[in-house]
Amino acid sequence: MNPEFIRTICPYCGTGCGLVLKVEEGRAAATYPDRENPVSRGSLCVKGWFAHEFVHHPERLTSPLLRKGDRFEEISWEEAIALAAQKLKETAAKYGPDAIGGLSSAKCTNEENYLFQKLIRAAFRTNNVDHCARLCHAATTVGMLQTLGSGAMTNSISDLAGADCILFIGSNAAESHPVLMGEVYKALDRGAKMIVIDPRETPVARNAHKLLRLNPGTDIPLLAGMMRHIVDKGLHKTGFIEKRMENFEALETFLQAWPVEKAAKETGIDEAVIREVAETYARAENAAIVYCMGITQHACGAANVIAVCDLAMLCGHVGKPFSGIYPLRGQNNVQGACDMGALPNLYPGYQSVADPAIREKFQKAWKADLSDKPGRTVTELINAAGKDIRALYIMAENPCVSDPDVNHVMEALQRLDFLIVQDIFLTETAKFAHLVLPGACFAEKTGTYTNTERRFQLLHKAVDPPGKALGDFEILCLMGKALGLAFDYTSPAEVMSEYANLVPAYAGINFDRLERAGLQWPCPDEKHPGTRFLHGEKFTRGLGRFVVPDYTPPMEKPDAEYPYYLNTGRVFAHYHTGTMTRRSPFLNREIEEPYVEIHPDDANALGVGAGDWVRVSSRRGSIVTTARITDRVVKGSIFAPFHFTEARANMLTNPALDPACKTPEYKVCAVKMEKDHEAKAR
Amino acid sequence: MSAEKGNVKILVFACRWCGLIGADGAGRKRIELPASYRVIPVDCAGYVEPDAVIRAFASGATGVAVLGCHVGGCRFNDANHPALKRLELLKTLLDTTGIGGKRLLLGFGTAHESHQYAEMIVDFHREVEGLPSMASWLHIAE
Amino acid sequence: MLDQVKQKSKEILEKKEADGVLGLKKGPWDVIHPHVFTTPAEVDSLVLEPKWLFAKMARAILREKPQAWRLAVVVRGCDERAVVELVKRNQIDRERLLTIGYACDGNQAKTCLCSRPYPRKLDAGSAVEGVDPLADERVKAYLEGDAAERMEKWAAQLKRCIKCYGCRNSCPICVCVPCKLEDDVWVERGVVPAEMVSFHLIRAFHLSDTCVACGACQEACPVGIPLMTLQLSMREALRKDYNYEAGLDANRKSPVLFDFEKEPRPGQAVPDWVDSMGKKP
Amino acid sequence: MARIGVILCNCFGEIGKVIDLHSLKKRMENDPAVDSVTIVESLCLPGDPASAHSLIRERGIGKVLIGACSPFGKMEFVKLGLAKEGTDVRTVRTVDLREGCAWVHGKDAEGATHKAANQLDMELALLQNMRDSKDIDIRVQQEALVIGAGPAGLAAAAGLARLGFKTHLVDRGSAPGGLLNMVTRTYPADEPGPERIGSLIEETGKNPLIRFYAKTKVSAVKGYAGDFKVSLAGPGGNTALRVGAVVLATGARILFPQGLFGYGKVKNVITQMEMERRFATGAAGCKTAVFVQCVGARNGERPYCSTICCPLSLKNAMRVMDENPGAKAYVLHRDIMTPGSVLEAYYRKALQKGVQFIRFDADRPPEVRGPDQVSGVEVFDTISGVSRSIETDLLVLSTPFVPDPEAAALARMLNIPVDKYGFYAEVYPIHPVETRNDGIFISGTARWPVSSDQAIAQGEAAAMKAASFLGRQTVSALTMSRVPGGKLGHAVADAAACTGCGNCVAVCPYGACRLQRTGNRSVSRVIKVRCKACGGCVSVCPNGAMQMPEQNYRVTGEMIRRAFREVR
Repeated sequence: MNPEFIRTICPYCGTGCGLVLKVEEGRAAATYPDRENPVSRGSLCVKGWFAHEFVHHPERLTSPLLRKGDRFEEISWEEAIALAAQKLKETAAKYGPDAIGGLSSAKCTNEENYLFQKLIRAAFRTNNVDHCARLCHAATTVGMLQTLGSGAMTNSISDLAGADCILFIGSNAAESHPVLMGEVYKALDRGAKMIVIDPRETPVARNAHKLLRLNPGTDIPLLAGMMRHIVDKGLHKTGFIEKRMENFEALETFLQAWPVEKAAKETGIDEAVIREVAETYARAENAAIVYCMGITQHACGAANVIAVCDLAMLCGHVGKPFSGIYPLRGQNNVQGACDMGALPNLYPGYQSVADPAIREKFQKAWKADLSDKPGRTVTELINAAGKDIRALYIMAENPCVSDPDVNHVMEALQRLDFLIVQDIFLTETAKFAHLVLPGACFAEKTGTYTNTERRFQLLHKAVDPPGKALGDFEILCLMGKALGLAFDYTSPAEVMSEYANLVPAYAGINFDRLERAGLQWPCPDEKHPGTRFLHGEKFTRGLGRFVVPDYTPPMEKPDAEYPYYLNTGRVFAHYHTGTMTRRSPFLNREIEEPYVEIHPDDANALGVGAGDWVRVSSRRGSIVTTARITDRVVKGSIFAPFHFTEARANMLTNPALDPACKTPEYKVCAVKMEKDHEAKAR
Repeated sequence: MSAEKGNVKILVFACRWCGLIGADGAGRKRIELPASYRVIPVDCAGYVEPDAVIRAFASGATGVAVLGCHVGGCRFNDANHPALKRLELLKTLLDTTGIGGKRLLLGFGTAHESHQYAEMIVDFHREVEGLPSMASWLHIAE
Repeated sequence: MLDQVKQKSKEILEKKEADGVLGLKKGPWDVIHPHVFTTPAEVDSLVLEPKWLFAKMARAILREKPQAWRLAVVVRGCDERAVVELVKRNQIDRERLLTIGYACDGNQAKTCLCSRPYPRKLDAGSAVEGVDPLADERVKAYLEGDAAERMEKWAAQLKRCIKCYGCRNSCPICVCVPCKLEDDVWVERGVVPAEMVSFHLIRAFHLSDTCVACGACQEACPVGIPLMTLQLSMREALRKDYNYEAGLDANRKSPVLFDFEKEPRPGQAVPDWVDSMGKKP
Repeated sequence: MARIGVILCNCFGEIGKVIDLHSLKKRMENDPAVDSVTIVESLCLPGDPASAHSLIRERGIGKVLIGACSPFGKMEFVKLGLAKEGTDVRTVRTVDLREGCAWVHGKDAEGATHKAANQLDMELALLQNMRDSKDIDIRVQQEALVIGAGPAGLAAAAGLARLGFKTHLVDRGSAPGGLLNMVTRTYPADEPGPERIGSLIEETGKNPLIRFYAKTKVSAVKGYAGDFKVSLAGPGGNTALRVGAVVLATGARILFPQGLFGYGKVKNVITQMEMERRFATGAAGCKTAVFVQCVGARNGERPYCSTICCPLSLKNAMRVMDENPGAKAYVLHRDIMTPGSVLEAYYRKALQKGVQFIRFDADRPPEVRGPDQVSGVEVFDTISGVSRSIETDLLVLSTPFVPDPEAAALARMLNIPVDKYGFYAEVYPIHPVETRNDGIFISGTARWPVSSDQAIAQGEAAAMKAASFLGRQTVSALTMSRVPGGKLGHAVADAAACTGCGNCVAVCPYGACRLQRTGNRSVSRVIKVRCKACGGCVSVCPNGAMQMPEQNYRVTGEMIRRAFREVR
């Protein structure tokens, strides 16, 4: 049996790099970069290079598991599906449809997400379906919908290479979207200016021309200050604003409240620097803003996004190539999951559930009666668990590590009548499930992912799921049928053609067209080549709208008891909850132990040396982890990666929500820290 | 650009058949030397792998000296010839990157004379002092 | 040229000279990926572009197979040289591997800055003159000029490293398991950019006498660090000092592994002594 | 892991006056690896080692780190002392705080203290990470092989047999004796050549421990000191032997002066060997004999002196005069080389006898008068400064020893080096009959042109060296070293990590690394007995699969990291 080489897409970040999996004797034996993938063009980051390592991990789930007391026992698929259906039906019957909730997954394919939300909506007549986008880019969706009319990245990754000024705000792409940085450096080599706004000196910052280390959570003051200066200097693109924008006056009045001096005071950044940066951005012919969790994961996340959009539109850096706004999607298919309507208030293609006409359309297509009431978000579902929410169906998500204040999450999940978790490993979350369904990983399924630049890309099944495990597509079909829906799809392609018909923007997309290079939506018809950048002729919402961002400082500020700022984020070798990367020997060797970055001064004050164990605690919980002494963090604040289940940074984080988008404030909370002497003995 | 002055850290790999004897002799003669160098005794210069030299630079050394026997005078039948060739090649790499082959001193044969040893250390110290700082390569060291 | 390659491959399979031919396959929807062709009929779907290096892949395949199993590989110049280097290092049994060599065209040579865009054993296409990488401006920028500036220039480039290990993984000659770059004795773990001195210099130096200048490292680098340039000066030095070039002759081992008697410098007698200080004792 | 005890020697202030030992003590006591730090006034006075030892024993310290003077100072002595007391000195490491630090940084106390701290730190790292090489004992085959049955070979064989070792004596000729068989009489004793070694031949023939293989060649030698696997190819077919040591006495050839001084063209221009044959078959039969020295020797190609030609010419010149009175003998030389009392006397004897010596210059060699039959020579006498013309009917050319054509092949087979002329090279001037490859000894003209009596002496010497090795019955690999105090250890290849690239095989000067094929991959293996612990293989191993346990890469890495660590 000779090895086979299967082209597919990387399961990690939103960049959507192409992989070639080497399959030997039915096992994924090696990964090579795909030279023909338009996004990665033959490069990968370390995670991608070793993407095959976790696929055949001995801890993969191989059979449905039913909780018996405090342990699980294997059951057949028939039993499992029957039980799941029955329990869900019972619950719905007993407590009403809105007692059912579903968490879809940004790790699953578009088709699976579509089926999942359809299943929840059609089978139970509830909109209680959401997914982890809530925890990252919901702010983007909300913010950009108001201003531009579409919650997606405006341009293509390759456009970065042509920008003359690239502004990074709260994005550490060099670690979380590494391959994409290639395009940025191409721009730099062309002489572009790179400005990074981040409290922490991230690897991205290292290569920047300017680093603005602002006080945590003061993005809006900074952006406002910049805009004020731009307007004062008259650097804003009046023509563009008149022709394409509305509500400029509101912004102007808002800016009156933010003289640069005030901004400087609030952010702790030099006036001159703010002015300089503002001018660099405004004067650049093409300028791009790249932002990420540093913007969205705040109590005023949506407002932050709005401020970013305002700045871009003010300078007319939207709706043309080589510029625009780049919300970098964290998950390989978080864009897709949103597109597919795994959101409580939107159907596939961002069509509002509240709009009767649209609901009508879907009711006809799905031959089901649908609810017009927007459902609950991830955080709300969790909070209501065991109260209004009695049964939860979680597909490939791990809130017990990824959600803020995980202690609270774990209590909540225990309160549920029935919890179904569908995953590839027995995750921290699955441990609380009543029923565990073994799903399939990226190498074991066919379908499409949509990367951060709206590009549908095909993945191909390379190996079979382990043991009795099934592809999530198959599982959802079984569930659907069991719940009396007409889920007799024979292939994901069928599903795609179904939603392509329901969403004009995807009308022209089908599997055959995707094979080689994928397609960027909108793609309204078979002939359409896909869309490189949005808002070209007109904004998706017609006129672009200046919205006033209302600034709310961080909910939790350091005080005498909890004197340090905590900032969480990713590291290059690990991914999110570590379900996959911590089980990849190579990646785990790179970083084996949880750690926090501490400023040398703080370390000295605490008598902590490099590698020592420290206990970090917030009002919500405490973790024991090792210390890295580095001036990458500013004095008085510490940074903790959140991948490590043995020291979950999210034990500490603040579940305070952004009222608009319900995104928690991961990026800022107050903690205290002491040297842990017992731990040292371990 | 700042120079290495005041930041001279020389790591000496000394073959115990010559370099180390030279060091001993220098001591007996009470020759005053800059305290900027540390010595790692090895059984033969052939033992010194280029990776170790690189590691030394990565760990903050600003100069590395490898002191071995005369070519032809090796205790281990010319085990030091290939080492010499490899280290010469490493100099090329150091020059390419701009770090500078000058930071790597290959003292083959002269070191067992205590005066030459002393002279070598002093000259090398001066040499390194003059070089531009390679701090920009070391910012990661924590 | 493609036809010649196909022809040759078919012959090999028909004559049972090898049990498989490793090359690129153009599948449905023009999807291109590596493939082991086992039947002459299959060979029709063989293509040559884009540039893939198969040397290491071939090694892996041969390791999995029984001794009797033979493989033919479609190689361009650099790939053939890589195979030769692997043979030298006992990674591939020469008698178990055939090569089907084809020449790259001028453009390919230019993009790769390749001095020998053709294999020694040429089965298809006609060899074109190579280009001298050292004459290229992009290369000169990193090899010439004031040392201090150059140091900063390189630092600026290496600072971009995201430690993807792509340079190592894609290198057709790096085969060590475990690898020193993964060992915290040599390279600090868990930091990006990768520790600049140790990671990059150790990697570069390990290839000093084996690099075949295929450019795979550079192509695989997501952030576009000119990694191949790092090797060129050492290759040149070996050529000047020992008239040695990696990948040309499977029977000549690297000169830096031998003492002066066994591998003297051309035109230079064995030195009686070497004095780094330029003064005789 | 056993904790480490530190002893800092103040050397009566020699160290303490520069280095702040007490701050060092305080620092090191914080190190979790350190058990205790003791400052002593001295370590090298009588009784010091004993007290140091008792200190070590009391605290049950596993390893000891001593900061004192340099290893070339008193440290070896101190170690010996500790060893005598019963300390395992392999776990004792020393740091040179006096010669290497206090005495060279006398004006920079702070710097010296910092350096001392780092150096101690580094050595600590070594102690913490060092591993012991597993030593192995090998049974030494109690037999020896002597190749070549000339004077040297015979002497060696006889010597070994006398000490009771079974000895295999191999010669490609049909009878023992080597070159001497061609020499009618030897100098200075003036006795028939074969007689010279007659006794040896007789002895070797008689001794049952010696087996002589005539017309036999060595076709292969494998294995290592103490256990060589030898195969011989002779008329009786192949023989396989296992011997503990090999003595090389393969001798040399005499240069054949084709084209020099009309040799081969002009009649009666002959070599010394042909002269000997004439004597053997009767008489030289000449009225005059002219001997030309240094023919093809002491020139660019063969700069060396062959040492035997001068005495040889003296002998033959006198024989010519003896056998017919009135005959004349001339020796045309560049310098007469007759070192030692005996040969010098021999020279004077020749002078008295009337042998005429004419010194010529290398740039103006004598010219032969021909054309087809030699009638005389023209020579410029550099002493009198006049050209002389000598009537003669015989011209004898003294040509030097040159290496045997088969020597090179044998050298490769035995993995021993040859010098730039092709003679076997000794390992080190102070070990004249030993070679790079342990267990292989060289003697006689194979290693250098010598006269038969010197050859015999060397044969004896080689025999004694071989015997002293064989006599050990079993040897431990760690002692297989000429380095005082044994060797560091031996390299070990981690079979799991080794990629089989063969770099180590290429660099090893002792042929100690071998590639072993297992399935589809080959792996390096170290022959411990051959390894001399130079570390060459370690430094070329691409992924650290080859290690020297005593100073493995973790040690090196840690030492480097600690070399410049800030002292807090």
